[in-house]
Amino acid sequence: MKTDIRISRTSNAAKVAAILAALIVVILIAAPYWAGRADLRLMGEIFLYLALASLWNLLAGYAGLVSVGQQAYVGFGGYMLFALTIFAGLPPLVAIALAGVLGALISIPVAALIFRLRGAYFAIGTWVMAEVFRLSFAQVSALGGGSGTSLPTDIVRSMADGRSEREALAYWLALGAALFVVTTVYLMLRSRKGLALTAIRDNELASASLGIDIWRTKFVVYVVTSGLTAVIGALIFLQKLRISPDAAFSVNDWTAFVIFIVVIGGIGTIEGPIIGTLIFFLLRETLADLGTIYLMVLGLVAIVVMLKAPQGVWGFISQRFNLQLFPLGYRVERHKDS
Amino acid sequence: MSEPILTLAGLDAFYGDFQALFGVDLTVSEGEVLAIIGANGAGKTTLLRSISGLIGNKADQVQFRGASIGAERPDVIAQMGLAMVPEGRQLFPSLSVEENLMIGGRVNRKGPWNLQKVFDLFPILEERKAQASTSLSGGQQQMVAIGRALMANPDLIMFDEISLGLAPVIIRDIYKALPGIVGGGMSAVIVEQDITKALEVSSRVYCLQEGRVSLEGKSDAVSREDIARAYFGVE
Amino acid sequence: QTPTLRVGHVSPRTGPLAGFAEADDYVLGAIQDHFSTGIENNGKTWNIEIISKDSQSNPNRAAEVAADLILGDEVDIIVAASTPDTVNPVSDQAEINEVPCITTDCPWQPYFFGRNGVPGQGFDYTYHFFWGLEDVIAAFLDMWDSSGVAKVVGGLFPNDADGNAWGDAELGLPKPLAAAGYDLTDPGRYQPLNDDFSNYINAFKEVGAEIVTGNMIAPDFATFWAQAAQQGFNPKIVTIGKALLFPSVIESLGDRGDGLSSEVWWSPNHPFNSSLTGASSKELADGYTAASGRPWTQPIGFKHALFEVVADVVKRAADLEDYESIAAAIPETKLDTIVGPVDWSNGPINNVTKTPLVAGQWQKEGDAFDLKIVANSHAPEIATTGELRLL
Amino acid sequence: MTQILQLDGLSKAFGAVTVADSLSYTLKEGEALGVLGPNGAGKTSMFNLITGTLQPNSGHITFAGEDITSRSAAHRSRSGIARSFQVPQPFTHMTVFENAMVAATQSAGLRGHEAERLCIDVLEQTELLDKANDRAGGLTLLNRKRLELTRALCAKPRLLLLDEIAGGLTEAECTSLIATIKSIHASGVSIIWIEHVVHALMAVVERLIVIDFGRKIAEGEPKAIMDSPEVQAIYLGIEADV
Amino acid sequence: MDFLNAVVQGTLLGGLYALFAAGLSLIFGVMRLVNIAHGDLIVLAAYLGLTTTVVLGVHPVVALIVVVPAMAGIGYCLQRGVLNHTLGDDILPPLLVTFGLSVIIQNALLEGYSADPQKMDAGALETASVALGPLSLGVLPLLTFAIAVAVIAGLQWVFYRTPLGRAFRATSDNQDIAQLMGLNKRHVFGMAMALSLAVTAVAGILLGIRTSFDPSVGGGRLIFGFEAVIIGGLGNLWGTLVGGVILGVAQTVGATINPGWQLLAGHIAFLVILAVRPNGLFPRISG
Ligand SMILES: Nc1ncnc2c1ncn2[C@@H]1O[C@H](COP(=O)(O)OP(=O)(O)OP(=O)(O)O)[C@@H](O)[C@H]1O
Ligand SMILES: Nc1ncnc2c1ncn2[C@@H]1O[C@H](COP(=O)(O)OP(=O)(O)OP(=O)(O)O)[C@@H](O)[C@H]1O
Ligand SMILES: [Mg+2]
Ligand SMILES: [Mg+2]
Repeated sequence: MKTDIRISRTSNAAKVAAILAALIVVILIAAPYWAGRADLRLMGEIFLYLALASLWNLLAGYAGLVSVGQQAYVGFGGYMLFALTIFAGLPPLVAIALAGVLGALISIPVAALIFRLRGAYFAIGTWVMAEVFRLSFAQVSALGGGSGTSLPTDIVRSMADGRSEREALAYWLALGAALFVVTTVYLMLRSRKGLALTAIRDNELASASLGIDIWRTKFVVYVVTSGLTAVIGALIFLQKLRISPDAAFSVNDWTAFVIFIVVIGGIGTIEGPIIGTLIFFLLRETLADLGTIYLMVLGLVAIVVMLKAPQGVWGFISQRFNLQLFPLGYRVERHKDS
Repeated sequence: MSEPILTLAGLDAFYGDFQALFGVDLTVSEGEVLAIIGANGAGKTTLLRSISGLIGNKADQVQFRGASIGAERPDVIAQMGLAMVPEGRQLFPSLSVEENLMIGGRVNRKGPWNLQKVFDLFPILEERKAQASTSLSGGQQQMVAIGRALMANPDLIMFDEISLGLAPVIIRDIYKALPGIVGGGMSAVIVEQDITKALEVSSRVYCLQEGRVSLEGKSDAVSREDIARAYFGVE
Repeated sequence: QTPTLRVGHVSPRTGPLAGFAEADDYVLGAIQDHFSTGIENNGKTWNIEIISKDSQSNPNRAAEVAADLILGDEVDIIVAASTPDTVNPVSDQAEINEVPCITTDCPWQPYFFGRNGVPGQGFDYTYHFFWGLEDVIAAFLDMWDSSGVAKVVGGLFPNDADGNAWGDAELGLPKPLAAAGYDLTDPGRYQPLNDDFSNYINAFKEVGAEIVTGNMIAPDFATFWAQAAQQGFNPKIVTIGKALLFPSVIESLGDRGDGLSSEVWWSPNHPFNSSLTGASSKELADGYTAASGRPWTQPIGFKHALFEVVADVVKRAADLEDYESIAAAIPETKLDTIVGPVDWSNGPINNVTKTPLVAGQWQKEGDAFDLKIVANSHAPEIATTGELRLL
Repeated sequence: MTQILQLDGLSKAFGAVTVADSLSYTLKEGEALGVLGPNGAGKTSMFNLITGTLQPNSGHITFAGEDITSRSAAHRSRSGIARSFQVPQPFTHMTVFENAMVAATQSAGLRGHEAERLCIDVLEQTELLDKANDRAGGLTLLNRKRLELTRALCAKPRLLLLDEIAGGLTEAECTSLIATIKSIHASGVSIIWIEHVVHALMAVVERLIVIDFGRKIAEGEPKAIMDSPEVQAIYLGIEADV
Repeated sequence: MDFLNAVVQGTLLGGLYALFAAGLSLIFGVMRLVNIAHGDLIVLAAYLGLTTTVVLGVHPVVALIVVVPAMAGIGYCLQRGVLNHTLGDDILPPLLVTFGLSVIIQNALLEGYSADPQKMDAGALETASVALGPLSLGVLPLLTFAIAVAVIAGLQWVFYRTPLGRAFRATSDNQDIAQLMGLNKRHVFGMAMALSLAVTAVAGILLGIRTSFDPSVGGGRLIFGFEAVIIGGLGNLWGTLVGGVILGVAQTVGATINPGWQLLAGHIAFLVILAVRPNGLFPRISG
């Protein structure tokens, strides 16, 4: 008898999940044909938050870079969209892509500075950085300074002819961005780089001794995340039509809520941000009209989850049922051949 | 043999899902000096951490003076009269020598030990009392660590790797002070790599191997071969 | 069966701008009562449903809830009030989603230019009524001219929508002040929630400013005003927009609130009546005080007027089923409201019409402060109720 | 034989504690060197210096002709230095196989099936294949030590640093470990092995150095070293008639 | 003269920042806790002070007698009831929990006190000034600075001269071993938070006298507090004072160049210092 050893990187649950996911994606792509305008817009927003959450999760949950300053890139992306369309006359789609590239570029010097800080210092450093971004853009009077500016309607109208085409396009862009981000994160984590990231998260000492350049790995993740975050920022402000420093660099809207989503859903898992986004929007849609009470409930949920289930909802489920919908690991399978 | 002051019954200990101790049974009698030996990673430190409460256990797995303390908080256990001289000294770097000693006296138990007594035992410390504890030599630091534990006037004192990293002369000094410490009826548990020394100062010895007791006996009765076998599992 | 017309309403009920919306419940309650019998349009009665949402004083959130109202609740008309941070994002959403929109309570320059409006072209669906910076300047000059103080003015403008508009070299205060012979010292735009105004105070002291003006939020003004006293700067007139609108702010300043001045867009003494209820300004204000136990505030009149305009548009629109038709009815409005006439045909720029503005001073009477109207030459129909006193 | 590693006047101190004191020696390509010394002598610290987890206060390290004194730990690992940790440092949330894959992909730079193949082979050799899918955090101490060796081997090292991997093994396990290390050695890998289980060490190494207080106090042929009274006194605690 | 005035006023402003930061510095030093809710707790203290002055009709400074113990009590309960459960190697749990607290405090204040700006009336103290050569200095800022120095000296004394301070330092050095000395770390941390919030009470009252406040102003103040702590170096209280002064002076000097740069100048000073010395100017322990 000889044993034949195979390495498998998937599971039955994951296969089922993948088929389901494909189905859902098809349904979602068709949404402009079956959903109302409001649903379309809400879903668009959900996708953009999902993308932000997945990116922050990659940064904090995998690379251990707990940033409370990602709003710097959301706002930067938004402002780049406005600047590139208004001043350079670029079509919005080109401007969005370029905003990503510029976001990645600007994150390089930022990283060089804040990577000197660790842990809590790093978190606060990123926050100060975002404030510097906010205050700097507030000084740019061509972009409205502290008052902000609106995206001229011609530019928006130039994207597609007619209101419903435009809304469908905006929706597809958001859906596409979310799919792209989740897939990128998934593929990245399955790659060699991903293995390195997971290893770093577990044990930096051992990682360095096994040939992983910790600084570079984190740096790459930071730059990629920042670039993609800027793209999402551009998409967000394409929806909002108006930008101002306070809105663009809002720590609550673009970072605190995102952290909330990731931690509630389960940090350090791909599924976590997805679940967290759904929970967040469920709360928001049912309670937001309560104003202060809604925000207090949100704060309370954050505290209770952190104290009672720090691994988040998905962490809890996957531990309970040993479930992984996005398998990242390797399984060694032995088949006995006679 | 007199009453046991400390009894371990089937003690298990875990670091996350890694089990470091497996059903350890052990007793320490009133006034006795017990030695625990074993290879690196055998679980000696884990054992002492479990007793002192730094690792949580089931309540009845550790009994101290008749009370089940397995699940107690470490500060409560310290108040009950159990002190530890940790592995690697672990002085408080932000505290001066004197402050390190004084913080040991916080539990405020009655007994023979006070600042002056500790200075009498280790006169060099009195000269250095205002100095930062990190500026002392390794041996002096070990003296502070011992003095700090004594300040609590414990009924049972535990030493983890009492001579680790110390020069032979200093080891000799420390061991010279030992009878003066445990002489007054205090019980002691000593974890020691140096088997000769361990057997010399103790009345009984336990050997741990991979988290299990592999040997138990009177110190003057165990043979080198027994120990070698218990140490490495060498047949 | 009576059809329903939905009106969306966005205002900052919570957050730092919440003072502007504190009378919302009262005003909306009264309006809803009034609308309960429906409005007649082309011989048919329509139910009016008002759906109000909170912008949380956050422009992001304002855009979001506006979109919710438009897309989710499918409102037929959307209205908004209180500062550019609420008005502009809501108007932008309305414009792009092609929903008729009426707004107020924000000077027209930050509304129009802040949205990148092009003079002569304007907007298709969004209309605004309020006053403009030229009016506030005129009212201030009117007040200052009569006071006899030196014509040296210190300007305090934050780097926010209002501050940038007020301080704008072309469209804001500087030019007209210079034309009127005033010497304005403007050190630059500070960031809101500033902790220290020493450099402003120093600059004002150096030029010997006797008048201080600007547009601030209340916390910043309080910081400035205390520091001015500490650093020995004692101007004779302090006229500040926005921060000094609300009695609660003045009260929180204690004795130092006495004699501060600001623009007055509406007061119980305005000689206008509601086109809906017929109530006078005084009756509306007293009604609020009776209902809430709080002193009247200026936004009450404008919030009420907003719905007066809505009702009027609803009555006149050729076809309420058609948003284009509703939008077309807005610029044709000619209505005397509780804040004065609203008539887009005589606005200063496309999509904008203006209401009268006067200047007032907070004066302590017994224990309470009263906002006295002290200068009215540009709107003589609004009677003065007091004399300007120097600080 | 060419030399693969050279330590040159390496010194390192933590405050008052000196862990390396002008440490110098050379290792020839393919040689197996044993390191002895009492607890706290600075043996593990020496490994930390060689692998780059610690930076020396002074001195130089040359590996395969390159001065690596100021290179990163990652660089050193990729250029062929692998180690096992005395206190095992598994990636606790990953499986045993994934632990091995980290070494094969990151350090050895292998990809895809090639990496997987290597890991399987090494796991078979270190008798961990049965545990390949277990989370490393749940392994017993013995298996953690095996995992240390596995990872080091999956890095395809030219120089293998072993820190007390025989401690706590049964006789039979020890024998098979010795065989494993001998075969690694036979394949041309240079080895430095810190071990308190002297007989295991003696079975493999060709040369021995003894360290105390960070200083090299003896070097030479294993048998001769073990018999020297100085080593007996310091290391075995057999005090020569005080 | 402009410049001199800017430096002097900036120094006094720094006193206020140091006061915001002193409580943060204390808990950051003792238990590595990043308290996002600190700014909102300052505002809470201001509201408590306001209520006290209104209900009892006393001067805000007298209100300290009520507010300081009240905040200390809140701090102790908060730490033992909630925050102790979040401490560990991971910085996320305390970050998220204190963020949650911050949202709750802000909105509870909004429910209770509405968004109206409030101010505490300290009478003549608010506007009194003394002349110093060509400069005119407010008594209140001078008093604030003096109180900041006194508070920091007091904290320093507690920290280095009392058994409680010994317990703080020991627990901060090594929690496990401190427990072996009979210190209940939960209680020690509770006391640290109580002390921190007692300082917050002072900061809150002074803030409420200096300027008007509403429930939302806490967050903006918080970041200066963090910057002062980090510039000064982890756990170094005098360093925190220096950090506050550096921020204050950077802001006022920046403002004389262009008022728009006031806040920016402070942040940039912070980043420059970090670029040069990532552990702050005077680190007590490398962190
Ligand atoms: N914090 C920890 N987390 C995980 N495992 C640990 C931890 N501390 C110790 N261990 C493991 O528990 C086992 C027992 O360790 P312990 O420190 O008790 O051994 P020891 O007998 O004191 O060894 P030494 O002689 O090296 O001090 C070892 O395998 C060690 O790796
Ligand atoms: N990072 C560090 N900071 C301070 N002291 C350290 C550090 N690392 C090691 N030491 C000290 O250096 C000395 C040498 O330690 P090392 O681990 O190198 O000893 P070793 O020879 O490997 O001993 P063992 O046989 O017990 O493993 C010890 O006293 C140890 O406490
Ligand atoms: Mg140990
Ligand atoms: Mg070692």
